[in-house]
Amino acid sequence: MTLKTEEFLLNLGPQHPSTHGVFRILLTLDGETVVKAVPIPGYLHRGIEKLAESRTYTQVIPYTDRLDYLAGMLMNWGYVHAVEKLMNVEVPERAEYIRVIVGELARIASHLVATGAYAADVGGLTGFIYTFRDREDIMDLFEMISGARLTPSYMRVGGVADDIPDGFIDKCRQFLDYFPTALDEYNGLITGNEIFQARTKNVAIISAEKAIEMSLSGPVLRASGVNYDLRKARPYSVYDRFDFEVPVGSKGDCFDRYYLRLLEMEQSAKIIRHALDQLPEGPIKGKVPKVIKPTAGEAYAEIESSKGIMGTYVVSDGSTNPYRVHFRRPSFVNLGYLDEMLKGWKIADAIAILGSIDIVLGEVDA
Amino acid sequence: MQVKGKGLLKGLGITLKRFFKPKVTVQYPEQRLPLPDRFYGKPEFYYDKCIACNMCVNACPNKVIKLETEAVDKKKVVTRYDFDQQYCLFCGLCQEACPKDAIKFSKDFELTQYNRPDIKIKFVKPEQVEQRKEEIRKAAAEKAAAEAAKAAQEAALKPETADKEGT
Amino acid sequence: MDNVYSLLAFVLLAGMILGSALLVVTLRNLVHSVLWLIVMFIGVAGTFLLLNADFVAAVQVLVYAGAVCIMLVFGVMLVQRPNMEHSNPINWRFKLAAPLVGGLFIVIGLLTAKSQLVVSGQEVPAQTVQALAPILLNDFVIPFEVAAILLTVALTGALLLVKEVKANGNGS
Amino acid sequence: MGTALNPSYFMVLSAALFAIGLYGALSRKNAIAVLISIEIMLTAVNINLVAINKFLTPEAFIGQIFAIFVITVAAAEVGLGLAIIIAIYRNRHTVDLDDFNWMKW
Amino acid sequence: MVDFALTHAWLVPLLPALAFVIIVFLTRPWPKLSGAVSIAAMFSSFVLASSVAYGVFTNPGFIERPLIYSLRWFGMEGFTVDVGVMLDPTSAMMLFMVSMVATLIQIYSTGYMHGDPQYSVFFSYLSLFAASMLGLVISSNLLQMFILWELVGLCSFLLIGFYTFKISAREAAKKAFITTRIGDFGMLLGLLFLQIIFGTLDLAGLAERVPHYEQYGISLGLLTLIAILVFIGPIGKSGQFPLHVWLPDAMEGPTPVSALIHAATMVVAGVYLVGRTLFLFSEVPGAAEVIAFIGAFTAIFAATIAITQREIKRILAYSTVSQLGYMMLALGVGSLSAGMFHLWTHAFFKALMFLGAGSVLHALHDKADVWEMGGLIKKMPITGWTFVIGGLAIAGIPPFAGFWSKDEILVVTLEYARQGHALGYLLFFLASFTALLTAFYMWRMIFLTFFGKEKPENHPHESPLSMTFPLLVLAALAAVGGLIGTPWANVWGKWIHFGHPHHGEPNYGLMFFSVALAVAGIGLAYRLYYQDEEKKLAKQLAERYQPLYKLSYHKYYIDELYQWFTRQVVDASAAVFYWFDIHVVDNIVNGLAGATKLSGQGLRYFHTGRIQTYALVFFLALLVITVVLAFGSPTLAGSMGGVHS
Amino acid sequence: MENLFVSMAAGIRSLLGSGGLSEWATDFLVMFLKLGAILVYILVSALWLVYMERKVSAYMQCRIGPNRVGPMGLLQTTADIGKLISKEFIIPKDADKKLFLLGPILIFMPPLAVFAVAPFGKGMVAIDMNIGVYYFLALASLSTVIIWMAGWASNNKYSLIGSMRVVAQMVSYEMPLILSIVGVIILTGTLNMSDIIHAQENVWFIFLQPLGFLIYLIAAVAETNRAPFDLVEGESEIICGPFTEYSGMGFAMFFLAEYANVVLVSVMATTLFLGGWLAPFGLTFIPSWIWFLLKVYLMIFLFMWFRWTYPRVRVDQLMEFGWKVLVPLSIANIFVTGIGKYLYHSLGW
Amino acid sequence: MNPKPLEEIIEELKTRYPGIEVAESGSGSITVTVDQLVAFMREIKEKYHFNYLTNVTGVDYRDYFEVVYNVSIVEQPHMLHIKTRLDRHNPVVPSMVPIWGGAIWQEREVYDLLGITFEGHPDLRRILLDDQWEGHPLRKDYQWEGGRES
Repeated sequence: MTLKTEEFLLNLGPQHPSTHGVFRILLTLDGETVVKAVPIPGYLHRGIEKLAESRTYTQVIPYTDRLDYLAGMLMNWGYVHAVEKLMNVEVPERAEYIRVIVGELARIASHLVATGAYAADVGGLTGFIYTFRDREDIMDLFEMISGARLTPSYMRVGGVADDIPDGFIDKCRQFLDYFPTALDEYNGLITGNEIFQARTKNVAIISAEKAIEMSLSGPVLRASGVNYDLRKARPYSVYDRFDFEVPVGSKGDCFDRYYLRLLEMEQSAKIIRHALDQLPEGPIKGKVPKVIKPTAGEAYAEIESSKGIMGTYVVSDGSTNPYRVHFRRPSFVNLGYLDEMLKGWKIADAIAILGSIDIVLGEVDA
Repeated sequence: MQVKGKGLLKGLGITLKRFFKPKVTVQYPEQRLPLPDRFYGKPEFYYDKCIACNMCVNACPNKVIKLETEAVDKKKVVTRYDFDQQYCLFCGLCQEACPKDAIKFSKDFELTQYNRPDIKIKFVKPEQVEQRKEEIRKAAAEKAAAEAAKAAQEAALKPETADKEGT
Repeated sequence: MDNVYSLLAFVLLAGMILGSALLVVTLRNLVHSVLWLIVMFIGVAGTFLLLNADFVAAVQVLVYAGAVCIMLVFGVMLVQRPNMEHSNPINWRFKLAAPLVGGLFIVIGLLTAKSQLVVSGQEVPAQTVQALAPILLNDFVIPFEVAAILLTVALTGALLLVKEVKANGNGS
Repeated sequence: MGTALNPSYFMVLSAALFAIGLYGALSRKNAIAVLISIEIMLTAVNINLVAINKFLTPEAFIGQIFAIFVITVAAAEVGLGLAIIIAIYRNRHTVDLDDFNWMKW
Repeated sequence: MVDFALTHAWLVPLLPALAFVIIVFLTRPWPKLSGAVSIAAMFSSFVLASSVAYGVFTNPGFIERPLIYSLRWFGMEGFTVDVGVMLDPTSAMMLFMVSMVATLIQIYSTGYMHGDPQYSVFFSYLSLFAASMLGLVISSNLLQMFILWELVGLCSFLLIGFYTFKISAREAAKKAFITTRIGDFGMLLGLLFLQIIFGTLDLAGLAERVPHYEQYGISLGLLTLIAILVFIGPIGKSGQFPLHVWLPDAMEGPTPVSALIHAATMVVAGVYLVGRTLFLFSEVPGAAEVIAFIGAFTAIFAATIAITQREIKRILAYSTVSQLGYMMLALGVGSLSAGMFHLWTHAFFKALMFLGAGSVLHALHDKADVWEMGGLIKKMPITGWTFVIGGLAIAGIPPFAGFWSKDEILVVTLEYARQGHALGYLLFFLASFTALLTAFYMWRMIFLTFFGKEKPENHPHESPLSMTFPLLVLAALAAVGGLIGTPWANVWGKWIHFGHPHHGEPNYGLMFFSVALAVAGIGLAYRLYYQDEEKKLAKQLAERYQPLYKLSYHKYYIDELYQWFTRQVVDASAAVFYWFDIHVVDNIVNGLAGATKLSGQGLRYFHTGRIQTYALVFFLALLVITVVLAFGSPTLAGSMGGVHS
Repeated sequence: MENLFVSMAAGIRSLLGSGGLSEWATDFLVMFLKLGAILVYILVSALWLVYMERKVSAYMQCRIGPNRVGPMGLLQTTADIGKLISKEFIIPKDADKKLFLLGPILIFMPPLAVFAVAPFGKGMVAIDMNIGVYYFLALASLSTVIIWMAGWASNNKYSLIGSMRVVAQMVSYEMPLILSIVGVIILTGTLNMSDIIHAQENVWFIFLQPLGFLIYLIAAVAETNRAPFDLVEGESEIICGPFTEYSGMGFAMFFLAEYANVVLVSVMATTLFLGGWLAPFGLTFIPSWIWFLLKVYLMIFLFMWFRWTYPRVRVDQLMEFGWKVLVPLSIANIFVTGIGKYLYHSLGW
Repeated sequence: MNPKPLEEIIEELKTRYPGIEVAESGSGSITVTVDQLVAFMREIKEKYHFNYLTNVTGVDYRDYFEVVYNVSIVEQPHMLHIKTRLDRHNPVVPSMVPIWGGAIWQEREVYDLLGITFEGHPDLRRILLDDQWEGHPLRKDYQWEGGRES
């Protein structure tokens, strides 16, 4: 009786509590240690790029909501930004400010989910509940301004759908005033926890060179010490008018990636405060024809979404429908390095690493 | 070396403090949060306002709305306005596109149904159509009558008008 | 009265021990063997209780059922994860072994029957722990220490053995 | 003798258990199974020791002490034995005792 | 407390041992904590030891009947070894002294070793050393003592070679270890003889049996041999001529080590051992004379070397050797009290001076040459003045400690000579001349180091409190520590003595004589090295007596002699043995192996390698044998069947 | 009140005695009743603890938890159990069917058996065993095998990983658990639980053995597989560990057994460190068994508190913490306790 | 690191690679032929320090395929929009993975949805669609059945 060793294969997902959606990783394990990891996305592929080809320019907007459904505002923005670039539309100042406000709110909301889900990934469910509690406030704000909580479809080519409703600014300020205490709570419950630190510090360190080479973006890139935030590096919209800092990590481990998001939330709150203070009066929509019909051409535009660089590539053939729309989804590109990151870590670390990248499967699978 | 366990104790402190603080739970069916005005809930269709311009149908990204018209006496009568709610993205583009505010979203968000066919909302009821048709016909008839009357009047003033048309 | 019950208990326990022991050595599934082994150990612990050795019974459960068997289970899992169904085959020797052990049992049984043991008739003191401790830690302190060192050395050795070879295995 | 418990009973039980263990030790191919069988044999000895302790020298407790030592040594033995088996398995990918024959000649 | 201490005297060595274990296994990554653990253990040890000392000295019964309690370690037919604790005034004094000096030196070390990467390790060694030394001191048994003696040697080895990156340190460590091993070997032989002849190594037992050695069937000659053998151990450990060579080299270790081991504690272990076994030496006058002469010779020999050395610690080292010779001399002439008294005072002032030297080195960044120092007393007042106190003490200026003990030794030596021992006056002369030399070279060093002109290239600074505190304590003790043994009120002699408490009348003449010697020595040094700013006279003297100067400066070429001996004699004999081993021994062994191999080749095929087959065969055979035995032969069957209890 | 249960038992005994039963049979029956009462207590308290856990977690998370079924949601667990009973017990195709079925049945055995020796109040102990503490340790170690068995029999990879974790974790933490108790045993010189409680009349052992208590607490959390040591179930990593394939009542049994184990370790902690049923500050007018339960629930609250505050540790950190921190610490604790006791006796303080 | 303005860089590149087409409007859009692509990319990475590959995608222009690369510099706001045209019937392009590892999934995506083969890609498999999927949906001639809208 001669037995041969069989590789211990474990299908992490597609249905698994910690893959943040339907995502599958085929792990080859030695005991609990990951020897090889093959990420298999695509379970949520809806062909949004294909769908967009048969929609008008405006009709694509609701689909972009469904990319990163945790920060739908930013996805809207990325798309309309590209179309505006294609059409050379001037966006009124007030609209830009409103975009900044809702965009940064969306960033906070997205990071809150990332933070809480990360706490849940490493086993502390209470942190998750806390962040969701505070995210509700932002969702309420979104509901006020756009009528929807998760998928706002708020932005339009050339501006935004509606002006700021009454009471929004007060409520927003109220939230911003409350938010630091919430951050303190997260820091006390999650960040400062020794177990949490032991779980995340020095796990899956990404060097700055490697991060740039693998085109990582967003907090994942910045945690490795690369100061690359489009809001600063190539300021779009009105970001050059705000005084904020880009937090940068030092080590590039899971803890840095996690903690960076907390710091970014702080900065986002600062930006929102500035934007609310500076908010000008004026129209909310630029001069855009009712039927959008750009001349043939192409445009590629990038914004900094909560997960990283969200690029949109629009090709127009002169008709009312875009000829080709491509979304450069940050989570998707960030995931390209996952297999390398997982190697040599334990299953529990694999969860922590995946959580630290903060993916949204709607975005990965498009 | 920092003191181990400080963070652990702090965490315990936070949860214990929360233990005694007020809760955020909303007892949903009994208690409801106020909804903002812009909320996209159940779609509502105002039959009377609709001019069957097809703007909403064209605006809809997901082709949710089925609008059928019947030309009654050259006027379009909406015979069917089906809203296939299960595919609706609740983006509000139809509402935005509608020039007459005929389609609107209410604040009713409890949209679940027990049967799948029930999700599809058929806004236009046959009697409404009939009534409408009736109205149009009546109007047409009235109009025809009026026109006839007018024609009769005009006939009297014919030369002037003919002149105008001629110019 | 008491004797009858203890005899009954003995018969039951003996049946449990022997039955599960037989299952241990005959079952094809190694995991089942190990689990039956636990049953057997618990039976033996019961026997010890019957023999007024409650401390030894507890040690038996703690060490054998609680630790040794778990170690075995772990070993089983480490060496053969897939297909446990026929993990425990029998070799050609069983044909020879069966009559041998049968003979051995008969011989020992006969010898036992022939021997005349002098039963002291005294009872084992109830406070076993209090009685055991001084013996273990005074009269038998050297063997006690030796056993402790043996355990430490054995486990350290075991650890080293497993680790060392693993490193080699990776290297080759 | 009557219904009273007799040391012979336990000795016969012990002998039977020992025989079963020996059978297992001789007839199983799997090294771990052999290890298990050896444990059975050791337990058989323990029954004997404790029985003799109870019936012959109840005051001295030597039998129980010995049983405890046997258990200790058995635990060490299992640990080491398993480690050796695992080590061999990692190198040779087998736990069949008949394949462990490279210590011949 | 006192009762507790007396019954728990074994805790005194155990606590530092525990500290060693804790540091090694737990606190090594945290230097501060390690130091704290070590000092705490040492200090509690010291407190216990003080209690023990108090208990012993308040109970006169202990002088005659030491408090002994022991545990059977192992025993076999005719040979038992106990380990135990023996408390009498001598050991209590040593306990007190060792634990106190060790505590002070550990405190000192926190400052001296500050920032060393091996800080924790250093403290663990110190603890282990203290444990072994304290254990040695309270041993009731010569074997136990020997084991701890070796452990002390080991610690010494570790500590001398503590700076493993320094080749000289490693070499010195090896030298110390090997040299003392030579002595230990002789001592082990002596102990074996004692065990074989007297059947015990218990000090108490031996003390009873040795005087009646005739009953054990040995001659005086053999006993002398044994005594000499035993004495070889102390020769090695206490740096007596000719095995003194390791001690100066041992100064390569950190200064606290030098102070602790090579001044106050370990090196006096030999003296202590001789003191403990004085019942043996007093029985054999020959051996005692040998001790006395070796002691006296070592004293003068080392002193003559010391006058020319340049390195501060080396001067102190030779001074130590010299003082140890003094103690040996006292013991050799049969006075336990004088020897132990000098041991006691010497421990304080020598530790003080070593620590002071360490402080100086610390301030001057390990610049050791006394000629490059000068005027340090202004920059380092505490170090300097405590050092001066030490110098006064060692030179023998009353009322400092050294005076009383040295005086005591001179008294007993003179008495010894007066008793008509041949060459007794020679001993006295050597002792007095050594006293002169001691004062001279010590003050030479002090003048050169602390007085005179300041050297501009030095930037000394006073050491931290952790270093100066022990200096102050030790200075105080060096100043007053001898007052318990003044000739007028000799408390010391009443407590620590061998045989009858013996005390001569205060000999004012001798006292004056010794003071005069000391003052003369100091004066000479003053003339040569203080008054004469350019040191012209000193240089002239060195020029004029060039050969003598060189001889002294090169330590009489003893090291070179040893080296030559090793090269020539040992290597040659090794070559002979090598030839024998290769050609004779190996052939025999190989032949045997070949035969075994041949037979093995034939028999190996019975080995299938399958363990279960072996077991099967084994049990089959067992079955057959059992059946045959039990049922085959009736007689055996009968005996087998009847398992009677 | 104080003697409520004791006198109940006495009453039943006298009733049976007067009914003409032999003494032996009476003993047997009373013992049976006692064990039955304990069984009922365990089951009820497991149910109640599920409710308590949900409430505590909800309150710590700014929620209010179950509130629909029954007043304050008190019947929630009952409803859950009802639901689980009515659900299908799915047996995976490739599972080892016998062992798979046996798992949920056996899992309750070790805690139940141990409760027989737990002193619930003054005179309220079913079997006053001479080696009580040791018996607890011995039997507690058995549940490892049962959980492992269940996981292995499921033939699911997550279950298998969970099973391996069970074995590794529980064996590792049994060491510090046992060693932390040794300190108490040194102080009392007995393994009998009643004696241990009586030994705490002057001062509870939590004050004499703070380190021992801490180690016991941590090891107990690990032994019961609760956060932050809930690697066995680790739902964000391995779904539900060994119980992944269990559904319906099988799952419920494991779920409840976890709480039974929590009660068990809390009872032990109370007995060993918190003075058992002894009343603090001389508040003896409250019955001893109420004190006991109060302390037990305080301990349980502590466990829940930990669970809803801490993230989960990693498996290698778990092992490292167990072997490199807890075991040395507990050995040190034994050492210090021994020295302390020796000093105490020899100095006569 | 490289303070040259984008226009200058493009001018330089134009002289070195005569085959490239540059769009006029300062958008940094450059069209490179397939055979020059690797050399060109290497040069801009190594010489002009374009270290960050943002985006890789493809467009089906019915007659030909176009693969689009967006390359930028982390330290500076420069961005190049590099395009290359491929044969419609045999769309093969060298992989950029050896130059920018970040291309690995994006190229797989382009392969998956457009059917463009990347030569030298270490792991060219479908990524979003099922392995058994037939056709490449983002091609303009892709036909499908089912779905709500057909």
